[in-house]
Amino acid sequence: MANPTGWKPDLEAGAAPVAQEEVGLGHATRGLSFEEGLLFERGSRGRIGVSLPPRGNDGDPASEIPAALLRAEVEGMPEVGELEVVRHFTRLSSWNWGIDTGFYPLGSCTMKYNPKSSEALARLPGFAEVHPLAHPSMAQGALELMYRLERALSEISGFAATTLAPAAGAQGELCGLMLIRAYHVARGNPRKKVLIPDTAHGTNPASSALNGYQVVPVKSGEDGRLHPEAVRAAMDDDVAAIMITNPNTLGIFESHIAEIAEIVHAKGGLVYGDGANMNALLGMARPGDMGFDVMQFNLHKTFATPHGGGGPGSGPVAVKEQLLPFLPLPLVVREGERYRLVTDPAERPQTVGKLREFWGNFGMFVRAWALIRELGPEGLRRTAQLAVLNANYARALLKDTYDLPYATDSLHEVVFTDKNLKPTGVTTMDVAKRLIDHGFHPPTVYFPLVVHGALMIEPTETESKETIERFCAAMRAIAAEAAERPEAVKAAPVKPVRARLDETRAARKPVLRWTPDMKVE
Amino acid sequence: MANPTGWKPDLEAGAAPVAQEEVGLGHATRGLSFEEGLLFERGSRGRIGVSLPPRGNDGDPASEIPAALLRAEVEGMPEVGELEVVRHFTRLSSWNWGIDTGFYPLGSCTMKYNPKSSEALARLPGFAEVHPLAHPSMAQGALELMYRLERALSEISGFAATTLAPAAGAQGELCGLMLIRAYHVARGNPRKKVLIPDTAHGTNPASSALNGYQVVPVKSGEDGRLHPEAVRAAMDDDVAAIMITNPNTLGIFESHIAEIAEIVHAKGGLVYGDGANMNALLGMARPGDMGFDVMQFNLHKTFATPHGGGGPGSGPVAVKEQLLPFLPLPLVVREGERYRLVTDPAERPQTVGKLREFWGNFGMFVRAWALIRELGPEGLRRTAQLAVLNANYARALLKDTYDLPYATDSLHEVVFTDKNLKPTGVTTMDVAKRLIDHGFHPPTVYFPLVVHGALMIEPTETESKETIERFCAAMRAIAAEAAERPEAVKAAPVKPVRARLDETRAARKPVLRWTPDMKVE
Amino acid sequence: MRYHPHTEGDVREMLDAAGAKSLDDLFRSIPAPLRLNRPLEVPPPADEVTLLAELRRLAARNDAQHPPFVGAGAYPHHVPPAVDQLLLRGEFFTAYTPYQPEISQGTLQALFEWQTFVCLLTGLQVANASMYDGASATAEAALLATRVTGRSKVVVSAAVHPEYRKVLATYLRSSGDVIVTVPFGADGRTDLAALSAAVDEETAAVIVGYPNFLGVVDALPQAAAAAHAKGALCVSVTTEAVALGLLQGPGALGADVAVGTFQSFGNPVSFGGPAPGFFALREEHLRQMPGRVCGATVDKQGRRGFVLTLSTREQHIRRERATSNICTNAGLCALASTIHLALLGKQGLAELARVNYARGRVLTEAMARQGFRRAFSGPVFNEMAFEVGDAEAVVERLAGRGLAAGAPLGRFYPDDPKMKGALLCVATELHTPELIDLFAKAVRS
Amino acid sequence: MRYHPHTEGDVREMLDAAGAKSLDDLFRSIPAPLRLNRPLEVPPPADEVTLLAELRRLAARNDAQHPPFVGAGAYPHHVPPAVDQLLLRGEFFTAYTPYQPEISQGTLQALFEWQTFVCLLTGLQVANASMYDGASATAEAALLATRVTGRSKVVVSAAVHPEYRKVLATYLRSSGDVIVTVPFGADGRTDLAALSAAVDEETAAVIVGYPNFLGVVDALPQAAAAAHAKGALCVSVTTEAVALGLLQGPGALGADVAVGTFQSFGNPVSFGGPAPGFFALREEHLRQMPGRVCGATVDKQGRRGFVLTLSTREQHIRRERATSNICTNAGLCALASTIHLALLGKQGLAELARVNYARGRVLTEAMARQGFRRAFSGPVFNEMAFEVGDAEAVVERLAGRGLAAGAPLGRFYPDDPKMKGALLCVATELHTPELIDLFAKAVRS
Ligand SMILES: Cc1ncc(COP(=O)(O)O)c(C=O)c1O
Ligand SMILES: Cc1ncc(COP(=O)(O)O)c(C=O)c1O
Repeated sequence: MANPTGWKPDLEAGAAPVAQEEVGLGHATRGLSFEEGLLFERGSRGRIGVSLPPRGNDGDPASEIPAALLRAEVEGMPEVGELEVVRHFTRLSSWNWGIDTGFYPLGSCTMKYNPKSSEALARLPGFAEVHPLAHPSMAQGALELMYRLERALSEISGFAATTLAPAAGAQGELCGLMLIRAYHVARGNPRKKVLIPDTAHGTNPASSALNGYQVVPVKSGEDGRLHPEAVRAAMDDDVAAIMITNPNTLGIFESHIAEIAEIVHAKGGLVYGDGANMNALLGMARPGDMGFDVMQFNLHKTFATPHGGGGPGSGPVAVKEQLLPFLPLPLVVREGERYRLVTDPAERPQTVGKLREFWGNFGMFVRAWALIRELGPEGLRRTAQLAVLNANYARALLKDTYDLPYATDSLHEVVFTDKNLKPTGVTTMDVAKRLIDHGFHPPTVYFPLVVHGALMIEPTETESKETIERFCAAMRAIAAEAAERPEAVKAAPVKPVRARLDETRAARKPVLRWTPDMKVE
Repeated sequence: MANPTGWKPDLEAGAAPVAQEEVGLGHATRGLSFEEGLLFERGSRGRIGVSLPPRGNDGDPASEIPAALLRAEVEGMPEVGELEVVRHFTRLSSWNWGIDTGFYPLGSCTMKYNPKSSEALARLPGFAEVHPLAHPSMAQGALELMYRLERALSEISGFAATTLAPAAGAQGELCGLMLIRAYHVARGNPRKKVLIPDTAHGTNPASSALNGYQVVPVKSGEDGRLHPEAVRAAMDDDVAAIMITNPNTLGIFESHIAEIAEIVHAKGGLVYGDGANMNALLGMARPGDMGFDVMQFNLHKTFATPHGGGGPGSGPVAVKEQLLPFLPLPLVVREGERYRLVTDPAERPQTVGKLREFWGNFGMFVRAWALIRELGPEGLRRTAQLAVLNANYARALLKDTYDLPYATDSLHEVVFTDKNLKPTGVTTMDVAKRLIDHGFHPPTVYFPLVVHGALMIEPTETESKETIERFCAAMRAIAAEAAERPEAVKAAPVKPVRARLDETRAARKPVLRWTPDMKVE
Repeated sequence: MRYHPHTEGDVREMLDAAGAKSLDDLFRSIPAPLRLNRPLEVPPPADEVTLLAELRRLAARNDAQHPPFVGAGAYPHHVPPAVDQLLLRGEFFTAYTPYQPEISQGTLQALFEWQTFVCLLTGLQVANASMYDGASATAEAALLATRVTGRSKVVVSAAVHPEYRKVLATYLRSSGDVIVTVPFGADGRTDLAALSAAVDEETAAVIVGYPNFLGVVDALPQAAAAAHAKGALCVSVTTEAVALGLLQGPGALGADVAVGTFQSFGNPVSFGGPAPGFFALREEHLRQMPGRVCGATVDKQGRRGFVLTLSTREQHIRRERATSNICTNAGLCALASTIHLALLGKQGLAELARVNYARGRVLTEAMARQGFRRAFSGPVFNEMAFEVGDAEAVVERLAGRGLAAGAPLGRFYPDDPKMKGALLCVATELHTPELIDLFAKAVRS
Repeated sequence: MRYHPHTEGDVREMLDAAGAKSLDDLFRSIPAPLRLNRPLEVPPPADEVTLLAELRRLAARNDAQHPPFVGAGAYPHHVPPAVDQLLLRGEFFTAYTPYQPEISQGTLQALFEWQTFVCLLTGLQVANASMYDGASATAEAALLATRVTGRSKVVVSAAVHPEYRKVLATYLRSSGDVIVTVPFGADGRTDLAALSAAVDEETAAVIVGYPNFLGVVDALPQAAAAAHAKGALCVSVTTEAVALGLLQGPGALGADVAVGTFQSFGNPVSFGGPAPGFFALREEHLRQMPGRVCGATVDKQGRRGFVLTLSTREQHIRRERATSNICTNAGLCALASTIHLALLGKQGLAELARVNYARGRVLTEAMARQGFRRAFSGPVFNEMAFEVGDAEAVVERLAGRGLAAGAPLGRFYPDDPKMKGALLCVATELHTPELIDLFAKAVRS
């Protein structure tokens, strides 16, 4: 398909000439930046970046604490003034890429815009400074917010109730599997195995193993879907559950889900839903209506809570009635006009217990609730529709250039491969790095594992038509460049402060912290 | 003098090799950046970046307001979503230079660190959301803060009282001259002239003219100081006042100030102090003790209130007893435990009136007070001492390389020239631009006007010894480079997103706003 | 001290290099008798924890629980959190006037966008990079008019913000220019007959509010006609810039200069300051414009970029012959307005203005239900005066309930007895119908 | 909708390109019966003004006027505003796991600095890029010990945070590993006799708090000795990391693994989450470490840079054979801690710890003046339990006065009657002596 915006990607280092014609388009170029050493390599004895209240003359620790347990200072700590610290992190940040920097189509991670109003709200003293052990009468607002969020998540997913406790998606998986185990144990047999499609995310098998289950991979079909036969073949009385991501990591809806659920249920197994891709279904369909017995949310993806640098996340788990008794603590309940947390196992004798300290990542609850509140029913539905529209638009703009391993309909993301580039020697990794020079964050690469050289593109609903067009134009330009000048693609990226980094070396001679004699070259 | 840090400035485009040896030193290099068009060149009909409350069906403006005065929409406005706006300004900011980016020795501007805690404080709803016309009982905290700040500024400068009203230094000058005029008028003759040394900042003569005074320049001496003879020669009964910046814009203390004040006072004139350089005197000396009758502060300089992009400022004016009756309104007064604003001229019949709407730049008062409160008496004194130490250290490190037009002692800033570079054809402007490639903001250039090719360096007290050393090493490296490769210096800067800009063109064919058919090339 | 990076060792080495014996020795150029030989009498240093606690206590003594019902030049509006989070980026926040364009393109392009916004909203061709505030911008407009026309009389409507008129008087006192104030009628609009009578061949400018201080949409076209009939410039003054999302740009109605404040866009009321004054005018008067201005140009490689330009008008070049003495302006405030306007966009601005108009109606009706009628019959935007009996007493009483009630017009027009009972109130998107109703009832009792 | 940039025209063109008739048509792969054909039952959309007002009301119903006197795993500390203003920079805040190192050097170097800080404070050689929280980090430490030793028994002190022990139990339930809990003595320290008795050749790990849940500086060296005597690993758990500015690093005292939370550095209590769990251990166990880890390397041009490394331990490569299932961690919280620790530096950390110790003394004395003695005789840092009679009643009563009083230990040790009267309280740099005195008096009556 043609190039709707007529945007010209920039193949030389200096984007300027092109940029001039296309000034509106956030073209990549190079600008002034800074080398910045480690904190531990700067500063000078005696500097300080804080201003602390006086100690007063109340007691010398040595009179109470055994000398052997005391230290005068922590060796190696930097000594830097506030201005130097501000400059240090300001400069480090300038080497980074965030959603606020540009397009971030990292498949499976749903990198959508993180609303600024949510940040203002999470910082209100009434939220940020309330202690988890404060008397409930001092935290009614926090408890009501948790209650409303729990109700909304249960409704959105179509389940009876939701625990907000899990700290991230993977812990949500672990939690869900614990509930499944508890359910089976209550029926006299924990069972041994968990069925996991080959398209599944790595956390699925890892969470299963961590929960003492043996993982049985199930191959998905030519169409990228899981097929009833495959499940039927693998299903037996030792299978505790099947873990299904729907839509799956290929962005494909598991349309046989209902039948598969029947097969599993018929043998007494349960169906776990990995809800990381829930963004595709908001208001359009509910896992609870498809035969799933339990699923986790990834609030930090679907509900746009910031997780810079890798976290924090939040992985609430929603369940059907039969799993209610086993939910971890706490639960938030409403009693008349009051809200309280159920934390005493005596109230919930069958609970699997606690998954983390206190009540969950409350700061994320505030943000997720704020987004749900602003979107409302129509907005949630529209979110899924536009997320899917964007992925399908990208698919349409790229399918003639890149190999599409599965012709099946895509929902919120689409997976391509580097197959067409084989003759040029250019790989998925090279394409990813060259995209950086064009001013785009690369898609997720080499995942899912079932796809060789996968390029997994998830635009999310917060990106505009033009952005997707420019990204696809860059993708096509790279394919063209691969044919003419493969070495240029392989040399990428050339614009950031660092070229490709030697990952093998990092793993062979690990240097994982600063030491005075540290040398890396 | 040698190179204390042994820091090697970077003469090539890519700082990397050098940076590697000197990783701690915030070396300049190039990194990924973005071209970004104007807001008006992007977006698409129907996009919106805000979320507004419903209008309700309360009345159609057309039924009340004449149709001729209404418009359906403002033509040409952009239509952009919130994410696009966030990216737009995030990218624009990355082309900028702030104190948080690096060293900013812009002479006469006192670019010191702007405390982050002051920002947290100025944003407290109790400060940011209180209305200037709210009943005093609803604003006691704001009034007390203004009162305390007024007292502190009067003590720091050695005057009887201070008006917080002026919006910036220049308006402070205007205010001070109005007080002087009112004082003379009250004595029957406004007088005609104001004496201004040739080293003065442009706002001094401009403010004088704006206040109806004729400007009489006074030459300063070989030593960069104003001499009694010169003043005596120019002083007569038509002179309303003399405006003196002390230390002056050469960073030199006007040591004859007392005698000069006597000369002026003897002829019935008053002495105005331009307090823009107050940072040099905090806790060390007070203009009020030197013969000044009135002076303005530049809170945004001396007291670190942020003024990104050119403002806002705040220019409180302190006066001696004899000028009290003329102070502009409002005045903040304490009555027992209550505070109130005097706004009614009936209470102050001789007031010069009002200089700006409401009570002054209150947001700046909060920040300035916070800094004074944190520094205390010792901290204020230390501020001046270290500011002067830094300037003298820079002077010591550069005096063998760059021409020092005045051997006289320096206080908070030092002025060099490009004289020594004459043979190479490299000018002050070239040096300034080349400094950018080394990762430093250039000093103030070509000011004061009495110095040909001036390079005016004001490090401020918040900069470290190493930073000054690295800056001076870069300055010396540029001098060396000028001798060997002058064209390289003249080609600078090469690292930012833009090379030198054509200022003549900008002035010849002014393009001062976006228009649909705008073309700039 | 966290802001002073100098260790004792640093100080010693630096003193040696500078050839000074001690820190005090560095000040030897200050004659001993002029030195301060005692500590300053200011409070002792406060650590950050104490500092924040102390100022939080001060802030807590300002009652901001409800949005104020008073505008009168400072308008309570919603500022999207995105504005402040972008504004706080150090590269913007800790920069200064963009003297070095190669490393100031962010500030410069934003200023260029600000100038464009000002032009679009005012309907004029050029604008500067901001002024201190609306009042001094108004005074500078009058001065510009005297320079352009070579005349010395300024005719100003009594319905222009009284504080702006006070500042105008202060600025003009020394110039010998005369200020003639013309009254407004029962509709709150400038008395056009009186205006025409006042304008003559000596008149440099006619200044009217749009909307004016009484919240009334004044007769700008007629005022402009009266000015132009005698060769004077028409200056329009806008304090509530949101109104320009609903009203025609003053330039389109004959104003030659438009000034005021954009505080309503992105800037909190902050007890009255800071806020960005704006200044727009017809291209022909460009060389007389005060303040900084940003212009587009190209760099050595032909790439578009921005610089401060036309500086030959300014104090740092022209000194006593400059068009103004302004140097530092209100850059950050202008940036906040620019970001807010970018978020609003065409639809958002139009809608925000209509929401504000609608809330004004809600307030009018709520007050009517309590038996308070408007003091002026002219058309209004979101602000209007009501007859409430003793306005000062109402303000005092409502303060006790945490409500900033309004501006008693008697305070601004002390010589006009009719004004004693008039209370100028505002309603914006921040005032819900419920709160407005609560307010109206509170005014009643 | 401000977050949805699609105009109707965009949607139509995109649908055409995608060969779909309507937005719903894009979901044709979802069998009709599985689709939702009604609107979700969640509240209607709220505009930003309404949203902020509504959530401000909710926040106002949480009483945070005074710093809480309770820590128990979440400590009220001053967070310098510089931390949050840097944290909010979009390049950090809206990034994710640094999968593309060339454009993630900011995150990566900050993580490398975090890992270094964790190592310096714990006295161990390696650390990972953060865990969910202290509790799951403790559980992962136990699992690591079982992998390293091939043993299946975990001995844990009853003085380790009860919530951490609950999570430990939850994590180990399916593995068949046994958990043996050993009591603490009247001094609040782990009962060493009982500990030695419990540790045997089957023991994989000995887990003790440092300081422990009772605020007491436990006998870590002896516990480590007991563990090592039987070839077990010693795991130290720290919830109040500020203590490590005063106490020896656990690694220096024999701990093989140190876990806990750095919430105290740069992270508000936020009703219990999020906060950065930390995980440090001896180099020899590196390959068994859970979670992400950042390492230094060079780029093609030989310039130093950072990458995520040793990923062969992780789920995305190893899947069911991974050392842990953790993927998303607590990156931003770790960054906040890193910035705060950078500001503190060597002196600041030492001083902050000593201020906290001193405030603990002030609290002890204030409580003593009111006749409340410490419940345990062991040495403490800034947290300690007092005998107050009915602890739950005190907490309820003080809530009425806006004071979060403390953690009633009876709630955490229901089976131990001695605990009923014990109230665990904390005092930090946020608690002024005046406030502490007010608190102690309030506890009295
Ligand atoms: C499909 C899928 N499942 C599970 C996860 C794990 O979620 P988290 O990273 O929040 O633990 C992710 C995200 O990484 C994912 O993409
Ligand atoms: C010496 C001097 N005087 C006066 C001023 C004017 O102050 P302001 O820019 O705040 O109007 C300045 C700053 O530009 C200055 O450096």
